[in-house]
Amino acid sequence: MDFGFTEEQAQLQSQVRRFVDSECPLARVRELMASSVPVDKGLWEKAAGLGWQALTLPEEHGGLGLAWEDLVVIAEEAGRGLLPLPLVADAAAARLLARLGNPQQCARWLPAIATGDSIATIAMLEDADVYEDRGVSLQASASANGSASLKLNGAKRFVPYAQAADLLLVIAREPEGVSVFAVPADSPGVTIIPLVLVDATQREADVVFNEVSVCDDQRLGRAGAAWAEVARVLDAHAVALSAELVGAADAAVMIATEYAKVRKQFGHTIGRFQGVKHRLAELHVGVESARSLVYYAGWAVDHLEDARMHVSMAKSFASMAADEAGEDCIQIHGAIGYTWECDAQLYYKRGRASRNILGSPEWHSERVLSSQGL
Amino acid sequence: MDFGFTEEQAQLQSQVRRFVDSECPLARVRELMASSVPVDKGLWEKAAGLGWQALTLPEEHGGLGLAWEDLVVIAEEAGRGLLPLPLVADAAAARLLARLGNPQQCARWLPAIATGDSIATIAMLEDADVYEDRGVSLQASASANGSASLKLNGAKRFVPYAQAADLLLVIAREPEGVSVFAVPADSPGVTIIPLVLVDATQREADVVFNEVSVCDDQRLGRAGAAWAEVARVLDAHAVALSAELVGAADAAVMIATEYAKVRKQFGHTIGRFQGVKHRLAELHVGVESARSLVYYAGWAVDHLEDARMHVSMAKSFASMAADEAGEDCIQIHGAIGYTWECDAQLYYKRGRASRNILGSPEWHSERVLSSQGL
Amino acid sequence: MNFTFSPEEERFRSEVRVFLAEKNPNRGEKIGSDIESSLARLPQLLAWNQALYDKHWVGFNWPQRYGGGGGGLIEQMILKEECAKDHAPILGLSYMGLAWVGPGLIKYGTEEQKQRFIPPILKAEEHWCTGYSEPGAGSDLASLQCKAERDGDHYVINGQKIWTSLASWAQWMILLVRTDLSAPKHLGMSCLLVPMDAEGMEVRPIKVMSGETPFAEIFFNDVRVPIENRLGEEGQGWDVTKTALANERSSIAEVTALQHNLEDLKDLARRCRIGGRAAIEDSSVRSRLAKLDCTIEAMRLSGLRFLTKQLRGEPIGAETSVNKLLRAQVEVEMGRLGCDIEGSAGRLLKGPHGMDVGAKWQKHMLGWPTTVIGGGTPNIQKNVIAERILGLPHDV
Amino acid sequence: MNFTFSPEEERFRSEVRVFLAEKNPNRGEKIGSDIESSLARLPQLLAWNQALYDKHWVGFNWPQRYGGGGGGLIEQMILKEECAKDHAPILGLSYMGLAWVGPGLIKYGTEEQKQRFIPPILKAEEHWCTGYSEPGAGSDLASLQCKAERDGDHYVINGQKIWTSLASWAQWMILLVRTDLSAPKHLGMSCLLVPMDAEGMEVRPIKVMSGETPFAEIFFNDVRVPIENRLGEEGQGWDVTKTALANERSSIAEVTALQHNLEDLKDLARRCRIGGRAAIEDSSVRSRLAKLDCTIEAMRLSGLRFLTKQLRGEPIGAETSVNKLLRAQVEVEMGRLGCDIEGSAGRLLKGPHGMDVGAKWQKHMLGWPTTVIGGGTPNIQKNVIAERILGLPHDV
Repeated sequence: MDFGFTEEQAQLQSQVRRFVDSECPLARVRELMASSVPVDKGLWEKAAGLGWQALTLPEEHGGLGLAWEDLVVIAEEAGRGLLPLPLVADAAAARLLARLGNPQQCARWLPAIATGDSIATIAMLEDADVYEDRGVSLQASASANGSASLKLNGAKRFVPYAQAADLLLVIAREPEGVSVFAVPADSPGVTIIPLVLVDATQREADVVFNEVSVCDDQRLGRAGAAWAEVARVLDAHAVALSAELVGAADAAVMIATEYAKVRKQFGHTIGRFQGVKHRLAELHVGVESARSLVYYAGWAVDHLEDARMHVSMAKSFASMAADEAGEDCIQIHGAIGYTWECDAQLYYKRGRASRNILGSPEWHSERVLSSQGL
Repeated sequence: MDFGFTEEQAQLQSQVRRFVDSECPLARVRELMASSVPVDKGLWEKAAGLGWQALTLPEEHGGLGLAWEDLVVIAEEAGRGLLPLPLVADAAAARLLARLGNPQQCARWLPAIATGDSIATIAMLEDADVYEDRGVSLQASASANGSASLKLNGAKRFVPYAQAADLLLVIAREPEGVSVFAVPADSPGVTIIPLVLVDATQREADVVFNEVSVCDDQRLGRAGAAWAEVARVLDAHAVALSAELVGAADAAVMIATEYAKVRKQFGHTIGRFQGVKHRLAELHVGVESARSLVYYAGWAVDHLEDARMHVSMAKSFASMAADEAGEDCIQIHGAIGYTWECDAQLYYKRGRASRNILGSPEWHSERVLSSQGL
Repeated sequence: MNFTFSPEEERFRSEVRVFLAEKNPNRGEKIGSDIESSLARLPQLLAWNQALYDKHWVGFNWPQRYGGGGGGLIEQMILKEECAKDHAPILGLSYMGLAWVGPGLIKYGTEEQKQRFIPPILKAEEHWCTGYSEPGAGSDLASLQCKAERDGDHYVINGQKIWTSLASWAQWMILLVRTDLSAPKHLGMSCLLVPMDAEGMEVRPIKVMSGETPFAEIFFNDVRVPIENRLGEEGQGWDVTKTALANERSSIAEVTALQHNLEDLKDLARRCRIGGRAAIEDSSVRSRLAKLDCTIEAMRLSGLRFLTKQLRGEPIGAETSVNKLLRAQVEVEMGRLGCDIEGSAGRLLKGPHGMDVGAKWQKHMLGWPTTVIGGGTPNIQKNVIAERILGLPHDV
Repeated sequence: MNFTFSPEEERFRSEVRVFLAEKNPNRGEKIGSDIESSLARLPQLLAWNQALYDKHWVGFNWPQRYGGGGGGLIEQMILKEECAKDHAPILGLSYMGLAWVGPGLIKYGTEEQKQRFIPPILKAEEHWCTGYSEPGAGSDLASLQCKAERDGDHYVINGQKIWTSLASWAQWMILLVRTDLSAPKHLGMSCLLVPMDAEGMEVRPIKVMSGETPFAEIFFNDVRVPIENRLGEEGQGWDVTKTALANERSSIAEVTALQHNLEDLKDLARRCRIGGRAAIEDSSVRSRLAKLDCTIEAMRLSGLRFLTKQLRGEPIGAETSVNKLLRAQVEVEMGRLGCDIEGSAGRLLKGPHGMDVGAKWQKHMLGWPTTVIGGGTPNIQKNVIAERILGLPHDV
């Protein structure tokens, strides 16, 4: 029994912190927010140079074979720095590929993902806006002309970093059930529509599929048999996203705390007033609780048969912690917190925007009970 | 447009305050809590001497013909003093009788209620524990022996002050629908089982009806046609109960405030710490908001065709205000607030116990929307 | 208690309704309340102001001799309520002049100042901004540092102000400065009326998180204004400013605006889906809507209680902080709930899904601090309630 | 991270389970945690203590030479967890002696004191109570007034203590008194070990809102104890007391107790009906249960993180306040939710309906202050977190 970072994890954490501080401090994040390029190539390559994209990928395909809890370490620090890179979405897609794909499919994509040369993402959400089996209606159906290929028709919404992706893992419906197809982003018939988000440190796009041809060997696993694994990977994705939220929430509390130590009002630093300090204490409790749940869920997705309850506990608490910390970070700053120049607002937007990604706190809270049979 | 007390209402308020201060301060309330007598006869007669039981009753039956909003004035002050008298339950029963009863029925009971010689109460709640039509299953059915009388069979739960009542207005189900019967509490077959409540400043009893004979002329109004009026009177009852809760909540805030002004810790009165003062400010906001809603709802039950939304707003906010004020009154006192001697705990119990009487805050909150067709 | 109106009052209400049917420029396309929308439809707004002015409804309760309406509180409430119900723009175009400058002019102005400044406010010929907050003195105005020194028959102003709204639109600023450095905090301050084109003034817009620039910083570098431009006596600046605070616009219209937003939220919840069901059937949405509903209704009714006190000639003071605190909670929650109801689309600043559902709530989610922090932070309001209503001691 | 246990640890767990299957007196009818229940089943509890003592499991990590177990942290956690899972009574009968007195004795006691006092605690032959709080010094122990003056080879104690648990059961009290009136607050205090039958001591029970008397006030009127009964040096009382605070019982068992209560709540929600439906289907009940579930699991996991730090030899300090604050919220909410689930029956102290559903939650609803206020009020915990973890300044 040891519930703390290993020495390697502690080193990884320091490495990410140093990277964020030197390569992408918030001033640089602000530049990238304004950029039309969805992912800064230089930054992405530097991350790849440190092995982050390879982290959780299997060793036989160029990965480092580490655990999801190690990605959680990176994600927390990335969230703390609002690092505008698709590390989490890319790792989730690679996980899905590694778990469902055959050796040829893995060999085709995973090495390039591990080096950062290719970016992958899962295209799951549709108009129904639910991360459940019933939310999948994009059709994979036999071609009208009777050829061996299938046609994808439909639209995916809010696909993380689709505008930067080389590979889309498209969750589609076949007569047999839900399948996953590995679709290059530049396939004919694929239209990617970047979205303008409240939180400009992240990117999402709608992806429209219009008679997109896919062959049988682009399907990961058996036809219609993918949902269970998709759901498990979405859970792993949700945990890593929760880690980003914990990092962001912690940063927001730190920013507000430091401000409260220097800002004076009525002759005293505002951090002396219980109205401010107790709120910060409550936020800290929220962050620490979410952190415990997230670390454990990060371990659980690799070690437990059914990690749903732990994932949902982590995501609901992390979402709420980040949302509250962001808002209160502005409130504690007062008017200055609301200006463009102040970093408080960046964290507010992150917390607000990520709250409902991969399931709202209410959805996850409900799943905490339903996954226990209640 | 005038949303304040009339001069008469202000005088009534002062009168109740003086009465509470001189006739039944909290020390006396504590004695009465421990008494086996459910209602102190002397106190009840003094209240009758001031006309409180007659307040909202029709003038032709010995009442003062005042409005329900005037009872709200009394109820708020009674709640503030935790006055252990069935003023509200009695007035609600009289209102039901006056609205549904024929002149003979009114003449039989209302004058005695007005003078305080008789106490009436509505027996509504059953095991289903809902204040809705479907919650009524106590049967009024034809006698097996073919006589003209009906038989009541079933049980009513948590009937306010049933152990002190002379008259029970029993909400019963007939084949035609819901009816109300005026049943003397000493009728054969009526068994009254007093309950041991968390809040000993109030009394409730279960009432079991075993082959209780009632005649046609004990039915108020037409057979099966009573529910709409019963629901309206329960609403009026809920408003007056809410007024009691506002008074109790306000008293709890005042007690905590006064304590915060004198209690010292770490060299300062605790009322100087924002942790205490902001909490008190928030409680005050809750009380004032509930008060506005309650006063208006008190007016609305006499003046609007459909006052449900206003009643539910009042009850849900008043319940929450009293519940929170009671709990925080203890928290602000610290350990001393939890001792038997401290009045804080009396208000905590009142708030907790009355929260779910005549509908929980959640039930009323839901009705705020459903009464708007949402 | 009495929630009915007299026949005269009902007649006045009818008159307002007839007027609105004819003159309300929002009868067609609604004019947004932000500056950009206002500027885009300036001719309509000027016509609206003129129509109101002709009825003496701008400055409804101001003295008639300067062009005000000389009206009573109930009629004013009816006017504001009807305007808000009809989604009309606010009552007059020179917003800061009406809300912040006029009341001070009426109470403390010289006859010349009144004649010079009040009519152009009512006719929307001159616009005002305010110079109160400073970087080191937000909620704590008493500690402000911007100073004005006498030099002959002029004041020479040096220092900085911040959070000034409408600065680029205004011709005049009402400025609170320190004129006596030796006096205790609340004394030693004076109010000056400063033309925005005075030499030595620099206006720098402040960009906020929505990307808009609703505020400015103002820098004063040896700005000279004649002593006739002082409003009130020297050292009386704090009292003059408090007059404006006490004359804040009635909360009735504010509550009606909140009610409109709540209606829009309910409508949104009927149209959007959460987890495959109409959002209005989602239990979390329902309980949040019901709480907003109760809170806004409580604010409306508390507002009527305060108005009744005013009508009866009783003083009203800190109790209005109750509604201010609730308004802060409601403003924050509405933006949050709107975006939550929209689900994933709630995180779109604009775009395909956003179009669909309005982008109104995203704006709200990014705009609440203007209202919530602008009127004194919630912590300040709690202190006001604790100290001035409950009688608790000061913090330290 | 690693949530598995070594084979040795798993063997120890099996040993504990075998032991519990045989010795846990709660295997049949459960013994309530209140004093009345404990007294009613004293023989069983004494047997339980004896069985534990024979295994060296009372004072699990205390030195073996005084009868303790000399065990490690993980085994201790396993032991406590298994006991809690099996609903066993706490690990030893002389509760205050184990939690508050022993740790101080081990660190500051003389050899004579250790030999005299530790074995009877472990064998449950002597019981202790504590004399810390005073009427004017609850959370603020540094300002206490109860004093002990030297008179030859004795201390003479005068003053008052309050909130003493188990006073009528105890033979001994550990008492924090002021021995130097001229020293600064935290200095000048000493710890004395006082026999409860000392002349001049008066114990007055305190009745609380549930009607029970779990506490007492203690009055000292020229109570004399020999100087050998001082624990630690004169003036070292504050340090001695802090040792006990730092040795508060591990939170693992507490969390397991909360989990038991949560299971009971879920079960209650399956059995009760709200508005005609099973309470477990009520959306408000569901969201409250889920929040409790997440919070308790977070506490469990945070507890494991703290334990890991201890295992690694890292200092743990204020971070345990995080769980204390959460526990306060959970304790209050559980009583509230239980009674709310019961609907009208939730307001029955006892009686026909109460029997049905347990009356457990009413007791909880009336009993939370013991836990919530006893361990330092939530406001104090927030100050600890803000100041000692976040580094924010003191209040004033």
